[in-house]
Amino acid sequence: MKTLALFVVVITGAMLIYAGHDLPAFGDINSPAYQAPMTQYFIEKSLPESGVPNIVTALLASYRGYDTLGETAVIFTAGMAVMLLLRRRET
Amino acid sequence: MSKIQESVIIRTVVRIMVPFIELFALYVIMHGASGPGGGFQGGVIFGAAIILYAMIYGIAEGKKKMSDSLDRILASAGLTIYAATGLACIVFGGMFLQYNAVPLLSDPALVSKYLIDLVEIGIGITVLAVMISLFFDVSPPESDVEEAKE
Amino acid sequence: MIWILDITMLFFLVICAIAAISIKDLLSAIIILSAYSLIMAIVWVEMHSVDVGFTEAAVGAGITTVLFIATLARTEGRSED
Amino acid sequence: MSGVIDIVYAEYNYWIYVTLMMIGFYAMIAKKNLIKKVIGANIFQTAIFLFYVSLADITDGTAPIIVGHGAEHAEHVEHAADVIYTNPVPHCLILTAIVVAVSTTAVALALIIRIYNEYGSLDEDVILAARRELQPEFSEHARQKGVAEVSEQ
Repeated sequence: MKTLALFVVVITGAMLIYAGHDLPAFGDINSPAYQAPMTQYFIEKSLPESGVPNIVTALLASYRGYDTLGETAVIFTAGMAVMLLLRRRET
Repeated sequence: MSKIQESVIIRTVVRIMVPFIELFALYVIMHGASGPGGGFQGGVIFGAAIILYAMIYGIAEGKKKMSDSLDRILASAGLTIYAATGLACIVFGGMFLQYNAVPLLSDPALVSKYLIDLVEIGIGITVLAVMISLFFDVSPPESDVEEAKE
Repeated sequence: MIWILDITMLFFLVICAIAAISIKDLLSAIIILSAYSLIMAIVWVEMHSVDVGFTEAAVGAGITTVLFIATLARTEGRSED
Repeated sequence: MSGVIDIVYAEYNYWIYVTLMMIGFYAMIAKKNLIKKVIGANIFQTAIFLFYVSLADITDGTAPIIVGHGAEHAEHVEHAADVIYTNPVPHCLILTAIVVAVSTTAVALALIIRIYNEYGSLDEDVILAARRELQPEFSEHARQKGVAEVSEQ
């Protein structure tokens, strides 16, 4: 079992490192993710549109508001799930 | 009661530290718009303060600070604040969570800023309540610990 | 990005990860996981990702460790592998 | 020689993330203890976060907080146009993912506590053996027999 696991892990890791050659270099300013129009739009327009200097907060609470609402619901659900699993009945 | 819980130094330091950690958590939540920070971090730090208190003074003392019913109310209240902020934008004629549609101030960006702060407070309340309830649920019940010692 | 600091911290990360999964005492493994989270937070702040580093320092090194140790108090502390 | 150093400089972060991810993956597959598996899952998640944050980093960039906002920082405003900000989008994704990660960890630990209360062990083999004894239809033989019956029909 351990040998098999090691084999699987090494093969997967080698494939991922091979695929890493196609990624943009670390710290490259010309990487496609940075030069994408949406990224440049967020950096330029988030302060005038949302009035918040921290771009990450503006993204989190304003542009991706639906996502954050769902995430808060995920935390709430996790709390409820642990409560259902572990809390003893108050009799 | 374990040895570390009987130490006078630890008990005193924890009692002095807890209000300051809570104050720092509120600062982190309110400062999230203009610097690093935000609802999640602030909520987790606030929760950690009460968890620290409950670890040293016992779960029963901790539950006096944050009872189960208060915990449940806070966890739902935070989510309700968030959703109500989104619905208020619909009431004023915008889309869900379209902050700048609310015509409260002259500058739409300023309205957006204050509503983002409100949303962060909602996230913070939910996160702190859920983190505290997670700790209270996962930690061993005090009666079991006493039995195991005897 | 200060790349000497970066490489040192990444090296510590790998050591911490290997130690965390190979040690037999579960309490030690959890404390090493907490150190791993804290080093990861340093790496992220040094990569200019202040919000993520802050969150990891609060969540990964704080709450997750407390939850793990509370679980350990209700179960057993030794592992066979 | 300088070509090799360039490649190492450009990619060492990806190598480290693959190494960490595979350490976590190995722990999830090969370790028998359930808490060790959760620790492996945590390492796996953090490695993926490291990958995203490395993609976002820009050399000579600064944290994505707008410089020169507000009147008290007026002396910085003239330089504000020259500042390069790192990519904020992956940071936002990872901020969401970290909090979801702690939620999944908490639920996994709650399930582990219930399993320990039921079977008295954290070892995967012991739990599976106890389960086979409790429910004979769960055993390998019965399952294969069921498959054979289905294939005959």
